[in-house]
Amino acid sequence: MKLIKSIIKPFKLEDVKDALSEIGIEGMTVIEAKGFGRQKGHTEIYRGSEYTIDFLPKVVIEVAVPDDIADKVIETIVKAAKTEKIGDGKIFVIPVEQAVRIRTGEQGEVAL
Amino acid sequence: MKLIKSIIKPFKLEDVKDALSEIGIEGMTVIEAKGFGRQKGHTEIYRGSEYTIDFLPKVVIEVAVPDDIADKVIETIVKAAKTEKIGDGKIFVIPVEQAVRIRTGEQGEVAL
Amino acid sequence: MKLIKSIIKPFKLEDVKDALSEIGIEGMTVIEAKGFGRQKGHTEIYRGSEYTIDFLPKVVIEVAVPDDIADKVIETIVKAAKTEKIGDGKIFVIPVEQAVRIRTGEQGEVAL
Amino acid sequence: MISRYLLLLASLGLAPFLFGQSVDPLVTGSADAVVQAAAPATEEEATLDSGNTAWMLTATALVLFMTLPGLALFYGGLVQSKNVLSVLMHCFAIACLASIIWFAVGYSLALTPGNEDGWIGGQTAFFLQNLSVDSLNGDHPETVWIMFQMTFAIITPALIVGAFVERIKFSAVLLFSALWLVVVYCPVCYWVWGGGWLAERGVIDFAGGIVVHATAGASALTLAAMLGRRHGFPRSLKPPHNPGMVMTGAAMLWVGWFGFNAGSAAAADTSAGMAMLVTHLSAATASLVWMFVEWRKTGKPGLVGIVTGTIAGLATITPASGSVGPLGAIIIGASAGLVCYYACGFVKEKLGIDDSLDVAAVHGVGGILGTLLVSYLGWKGELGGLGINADNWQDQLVVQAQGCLAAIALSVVATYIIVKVISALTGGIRVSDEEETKGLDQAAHGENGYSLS
Amino acid sequence: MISRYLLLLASLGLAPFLFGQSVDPLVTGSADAVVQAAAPATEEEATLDSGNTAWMLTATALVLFMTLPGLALFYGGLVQSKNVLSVLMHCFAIACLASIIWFAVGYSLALTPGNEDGWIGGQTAFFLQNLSVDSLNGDHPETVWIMFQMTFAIITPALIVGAFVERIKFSAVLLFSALWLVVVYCPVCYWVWGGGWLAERGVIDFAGGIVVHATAGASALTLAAMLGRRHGFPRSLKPPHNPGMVMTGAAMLWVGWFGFNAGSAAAADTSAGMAMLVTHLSAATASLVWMFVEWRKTGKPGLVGIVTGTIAGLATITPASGSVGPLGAIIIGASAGLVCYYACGFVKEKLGIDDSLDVAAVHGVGGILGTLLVSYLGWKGELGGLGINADNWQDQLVVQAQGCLAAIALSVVATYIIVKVISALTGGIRVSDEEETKGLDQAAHGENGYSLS
Amino acid sequence: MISRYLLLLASLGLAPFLFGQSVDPLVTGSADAVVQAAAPATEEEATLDSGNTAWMLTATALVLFMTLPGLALFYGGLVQSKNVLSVLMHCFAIACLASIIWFAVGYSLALTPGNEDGWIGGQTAFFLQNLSVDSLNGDHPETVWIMFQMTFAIITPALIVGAFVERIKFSAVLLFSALWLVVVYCPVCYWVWGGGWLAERGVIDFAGGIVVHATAGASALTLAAMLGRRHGFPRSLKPPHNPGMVMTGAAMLWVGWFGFNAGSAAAADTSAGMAMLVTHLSAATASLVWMFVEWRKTGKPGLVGIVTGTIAGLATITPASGSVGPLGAIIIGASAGLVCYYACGFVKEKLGIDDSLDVAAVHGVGGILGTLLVSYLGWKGELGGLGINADNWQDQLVVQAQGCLAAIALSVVATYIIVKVISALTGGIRVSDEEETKGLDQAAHGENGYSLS
Ligand SMILES: Nc1ncnc2c1ncn2[C@@H]1O[C@H](COP(=O)(O)OP(=O)(O)O)[C@@H](O)[C@H]1O
Ligand SMILES: Nc1ncnc2c1ncn2[C@@H]1O[C@H](COP(=O)(O)OP(=O)(O)O)[C@@H](O)[C@H]1O
Ligand SMILES: Nc1ncnc2c1ncn2[C@@H]1O[C@H](COP(=O)(O)OP(=O)(O)O)[C@@H](O)[C@H]1O
Repeated sequence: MKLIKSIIKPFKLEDVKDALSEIGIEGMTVIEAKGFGRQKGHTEIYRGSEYTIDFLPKVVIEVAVPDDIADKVIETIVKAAKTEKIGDGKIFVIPVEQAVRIRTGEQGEVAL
Repeated sequence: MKLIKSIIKPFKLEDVKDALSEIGIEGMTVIEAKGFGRQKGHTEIYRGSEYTIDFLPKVVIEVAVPDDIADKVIETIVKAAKTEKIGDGKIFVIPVEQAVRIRTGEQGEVAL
Repeated sequence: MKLIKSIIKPFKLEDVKDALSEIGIEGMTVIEAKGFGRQKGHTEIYRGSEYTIDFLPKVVIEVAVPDDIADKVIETIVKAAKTEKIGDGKIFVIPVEQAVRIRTGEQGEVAL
Repeated sequence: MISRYLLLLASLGLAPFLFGQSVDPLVTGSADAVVQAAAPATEEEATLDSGNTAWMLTATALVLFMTLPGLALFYGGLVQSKNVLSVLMHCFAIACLASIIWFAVGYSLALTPGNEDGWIGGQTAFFLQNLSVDSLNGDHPETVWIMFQMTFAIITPALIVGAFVERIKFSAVLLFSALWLVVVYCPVCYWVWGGGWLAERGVIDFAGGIVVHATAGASALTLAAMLGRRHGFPRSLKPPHNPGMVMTGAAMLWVGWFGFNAGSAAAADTSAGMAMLVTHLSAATASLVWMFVEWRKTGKPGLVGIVTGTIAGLATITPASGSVGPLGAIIIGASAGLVCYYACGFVKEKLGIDDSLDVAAVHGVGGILGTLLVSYLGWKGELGGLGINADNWQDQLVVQAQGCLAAIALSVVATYIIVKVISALTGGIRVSDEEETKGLDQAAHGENGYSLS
Repeated sequence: MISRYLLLLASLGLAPFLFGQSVDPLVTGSADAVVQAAAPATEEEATLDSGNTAWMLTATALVLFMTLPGLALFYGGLVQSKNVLSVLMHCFAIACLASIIWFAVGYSLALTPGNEDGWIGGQTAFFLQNLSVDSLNGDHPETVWIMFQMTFAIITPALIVGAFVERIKFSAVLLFSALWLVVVYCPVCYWVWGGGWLAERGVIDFAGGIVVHATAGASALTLAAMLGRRHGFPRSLKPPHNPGMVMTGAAMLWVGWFGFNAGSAAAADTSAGMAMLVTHLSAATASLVWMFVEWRKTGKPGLVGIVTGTIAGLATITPASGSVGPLGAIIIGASAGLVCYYACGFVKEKLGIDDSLDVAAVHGVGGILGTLLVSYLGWKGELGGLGINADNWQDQLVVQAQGCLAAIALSVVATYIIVKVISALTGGIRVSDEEETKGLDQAAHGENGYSLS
Repeated sequence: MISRYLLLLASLGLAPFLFGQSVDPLVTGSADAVVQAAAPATEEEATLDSGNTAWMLTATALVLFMTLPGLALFYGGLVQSKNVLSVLMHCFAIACLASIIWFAVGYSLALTPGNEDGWIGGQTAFFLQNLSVDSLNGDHPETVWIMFQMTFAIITPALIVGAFVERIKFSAVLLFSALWLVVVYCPVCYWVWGGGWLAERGVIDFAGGIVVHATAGASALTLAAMLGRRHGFPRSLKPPHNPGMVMTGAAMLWVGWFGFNAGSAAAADTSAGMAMLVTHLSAATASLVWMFVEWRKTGKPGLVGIVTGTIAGLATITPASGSVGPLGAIIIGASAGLVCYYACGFVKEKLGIDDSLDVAAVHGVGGILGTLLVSYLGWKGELGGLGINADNWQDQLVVQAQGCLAAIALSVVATYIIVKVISALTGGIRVSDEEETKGLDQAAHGENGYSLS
């Protein structure tokens, strides 16, 4: 199993969620984050003074999936999250050795 | 070493923390998250209009542990977090190649 | 590739970010968290009653890097985040099997 | 959807035949005071009453408080967190702009003697040029009267903010509010309170059911229809980001409304006392009715619901607060809670118009409802009614309906034209999709609502 | 724990022997005004004073502001974020409900002439049926007097909210508040301000130490004991979720309290002026004393602490604000800060009762303390005292103690019975464990306090 | 940077030659009332006016509302979330402390007849010892006058909070504010409003351009320079954590300022009416000017910007609000918006002083600007000016400049000395680096601003 961790722009969350639902992904976990990257921050000006905002709001989506559909999931996320502007984010694929559904205690891919 | 990442219902946090403390786990990191899963969201109604809340509040607990106690930890979490109602959450086990304690620079299992 | 996940004290974030920038790391993702560890919480007193705060504010920094510079990155973080007081936090190194840049679809180390 | 809306408006317009009738002139509350203002020269003997002046100074502060921060918070809490500052900014900037316009032309056009037809006030008080520190309006200083009425001119365009939140250009907000104040508010104010044609027919609008709420509501609906819906309307909107802020604002509106309605007596007298009492009773009743209706329909009584009921109750009693007694107030409050509750659903679900914060359903419908109900409930002797002198309440009802229709007609037509003009000037009054998605706080104002860490 | 509590109550009840004595009747402040209200027919010559009316209108707005949003925010910030809306909702709904009850029966029972024994007011003003727009209460409109007193009837049950937050059913809140208002508040109000038996004995309670704070405090303690503790009490509760909200509410309470106390003079006169001054001085002193005590005991002066001191100082001066001078106010404030601080610990740690937001310790203890202290500090010539005419302060103290005890006794007994009755009606007044854990905002109202992203 | 600052001060000090001149004495607004207060014995015939008393009671509540919670929220929203409670705490504790000091010595020193030189008031009213409930100040109770003026003594030191947020020890805040009130505020208040030497020269300061804003601004700058900059100043500070809170506070300040300025008429009369009108117009104008300047310079009109403009407009009209007409108010407002906007940049960028919330640039510069502008704009007949009787405006300008310079000189010197003394007492008035990093909420008060989950 893989944990597919995607860092995306917050306003793309709905699109990605919908796209994943469409290909049958039924669960995911979303975490708010702040990103630092090539897309530089911005400045806000209050009373004539500049304040630099380094970190931009991002959203991290974590989906655990069976190995065989990992590529399809990645593709789907890329398609849904892309704006082609800098700062679109990254996807990292991390190995998952075990998965457990707390409610039932089921283990392995059935738990996803 | 393993990183045991559990997604649980927020109000179970105290119970899980206490259960882990009891079996000697001294450290963990907790992150607020929003979950999407079989447990569907709910609607809130304001002034007669429905608003759909897709994402439900969840909490992610990350605990890094030596390989040998991973199973016990998982078991403990399952037991403490279970309500047997849908949405109880998942546990994912992820390999950790190295751990460092920042304060001392210690590495490996002693750093946990 | 490795995902270097560091749990640090919030006020050290700027220092760590600057130190990483200096060694050429151009991207990272930051998540707010609450930590539980040897550094015990504290009590707050309101109207004469004690309230125990178990969880302390922490920040999680996730940086994905090519294998060869992982050690250097760890070293840099340790140096920048250290206060030598209890609660400085941990670094966990997790394997990353694939990385994708959403904007371009690039894969592998170039995507970082 | 648009066609449905036009139908609705047309049907409202179908009653022009009403416009030929009249009832015995009667002068109540505000109108009374205005007439005095309009003719200070004739009352050489007028002297200042410190008690009435004290109350009018206080009432002015209370009504400003309704908008800043009351209404701003009420509206700000209802939107998404990425747009909260933009809403506060709209209310604040409109308050400032309306003040200057009132100073420059508004007061003169709305409340000083004008042309014979009774359509618009005079121009002699432009820039308050002839104002002396000692001029009186009745037994309080004219300066106070100008200020008190200014706070009405502030809140009325600010009410319309609820129609266009989360998607309008800030420049369009400024332009619209400025033009609207001059083209809609000032004339209607003159008609009703400045001694204009509706005043002459004896219309009753103690504190602004027609002047404030009907105009704002009708204009809001028109503007919302022209501006289009927010992304995600109606199925995937996010809920109010801060109901506690909504309640705080509503509570301030309630308190401030004492100044609005009881201040419209223009004196600290028995009329003010009764206005305060009926205002409060209507608000309390409407809140509870709304709460119970919601409880029944959705299974849960909500905070946003109960306070929306409050505002409905307040808007509805406004025109009637000089003419009804406690029992009448309870009836008005109950009607307000019921009717406005269903009106919210009607506008959003049936008409499909994204009048986002329900300006038309709460203020518009409430204001009109109260304006009509007062004809019967204010009837002397009926249910504690105090104020109506017309021969029968049916005659009064006709006049009241005329007043509403005239105000609605002007509001709709003028709003339509103003929006067209502004659209041309600003290249469309709506922000880009990207800006809407980003949120107006960042996109339009470069600020962040909450940086809690 | 319960037994300890019963002991406490019993010991309070041990003083019935006091109930036979009396001092020279004296009429101050509110009582005065009420007596006039009670007998308007006898004062044919009464005319309206616009200045006094202006102040009473203003004071009414200020006291409503104390509850909405003042008290709501004060309480709302003290609970966990998952219950914030429920607290706001409690305060808001109680305000609406109390208004209607006041209109229907409350005013009549509390403030119009009643039976000979002096136990309860009359029924002739039910639904304000005979109210005319021109009725005066002294030199201001009766409508204003009804409204002013209504705001007291609003805040008193709302104070009790602090006892049952985070675990009570919403339906129980409504039922309890409604019954309590009629069964506890109205009689005590009649006894003290309506010309009842305590008024005849010459009890001094300028603005509500007995009527408002003692009743609310004693009822809160009783209710909290019956309802049981919140999960986690006392060791693992979460701290106040928003101290800034607490402070905002406290500041509004402070400002509004000027209307509460100075408004109780029922005129814009020297008595009102002195009431405002002593109210302010007591609040400031109590705040600082609380802050320094806390600083000393815990090492850190906290915001929640200092503003709790403020409220203690305000509650304590309330009964005395018509009778003491500045020096007396400082003494009252200092006592309030000290005594209420330790009372908080006493109730929660020693009695083990989860009177969650310290209603009994702050309002109850404060109100009683002030009611007792006024006998000496209000003594003419002593420390600037202004008001007491009784032969000696000891006699007055006895009457004051009688007043407190009678109010406490009724509060405790009636609360006990009401809770029993409601429990039967609602199947237990406490929410399920699951709902308590989930938070009342979602569980009872279906809303979310903060959706900041 | 320090040297630059000293240069600035020196150049201000270069005008001592001004100190020899005088214009015809003239007595306006507050001064008038104070003179009456100072000599109640001579007006045996004075009777209480209930209307004026009603307004002064109300105005007092409004001005307290400015600080609590107005200013507290305004400042609290501008800092980082980890320091929000500390700012609220500063404002709250100062309010309490200043009240007690005003009671103990302040009122006596500032507003009762003093020595012949006109430098400081008398000591006979220490602890308000001779205050009787019936003493009048003009036609309202002296108690009310003491309270009204107390609210000014509360807000003035609270304004200075903006200079030292996020890095000062709480004990230093208390000590500084207490000493500053006695050493700076009381004398200057006596000079201008207590019948002191500036009053005798005919200085015009209706509601506190000199007494409140110039003293606070100059002291803030001095203190900020001595305290040093916050970590990260000026390049890597975090933006205001809650602009909505800032706006809420600003709106409350606006509403409260009606009490501040119109209350300074000491009566509900035409002077109060005009004061309210010009206050409002200046605020509205300054807000819009600031907004448009910012829009032009940064591309985006911000909420923090527009409300800062409001405060600038309010501070600037304050001294002039008894003497100018509407047109003058617009000019004052426009000047305020422009000048204060650039002053913010000047202090922070050019002087490099971390006067964190721009007390000097907004209040100091605004107050001085208004104090100077009134000489021309208040000139009878010029632009609707009402108040100046001196032979020519140039003479008046000289007096006004004298007033400003004297107040600035005392403020700078006294602040310098007080800070030195306190530093010695507290081992440095600044918190440790670690505490600054942690945030004062936790470090100094042991509390958390927001626990939203
Ligand atoms: N090496 C990295 N490790 C972890 N997160 C990263 C890394 N690089 C970028 N990110 C995340 O991805 C976001 C987008 O990256 P950025 O470089 O701005 O643009 P792009 O994805 O278009 O190359 C960043 O804001 C950050 O959250
Ligand atoms: N495949 C997944 N990857 C990541 N998180 C998941 C996945 N499936 C479920 N979750 C998380 O677990 C939570 C509970 O899952 P859900 O399907 O609702 O119920 P259950 O755990 O009882 O099967 C979700 O809200 C989500 O946060
Ligand atoms: N085993 C663990 N797994 C995950 N996070 C941990 C673990 N141990 C500690 N942490 C995180 O590191 C933080 C610091 O740990 P702590 O034991 O307090 O001090 P130190 O890092 O100095 O040993 C904790 O607050 C927690 O967030």
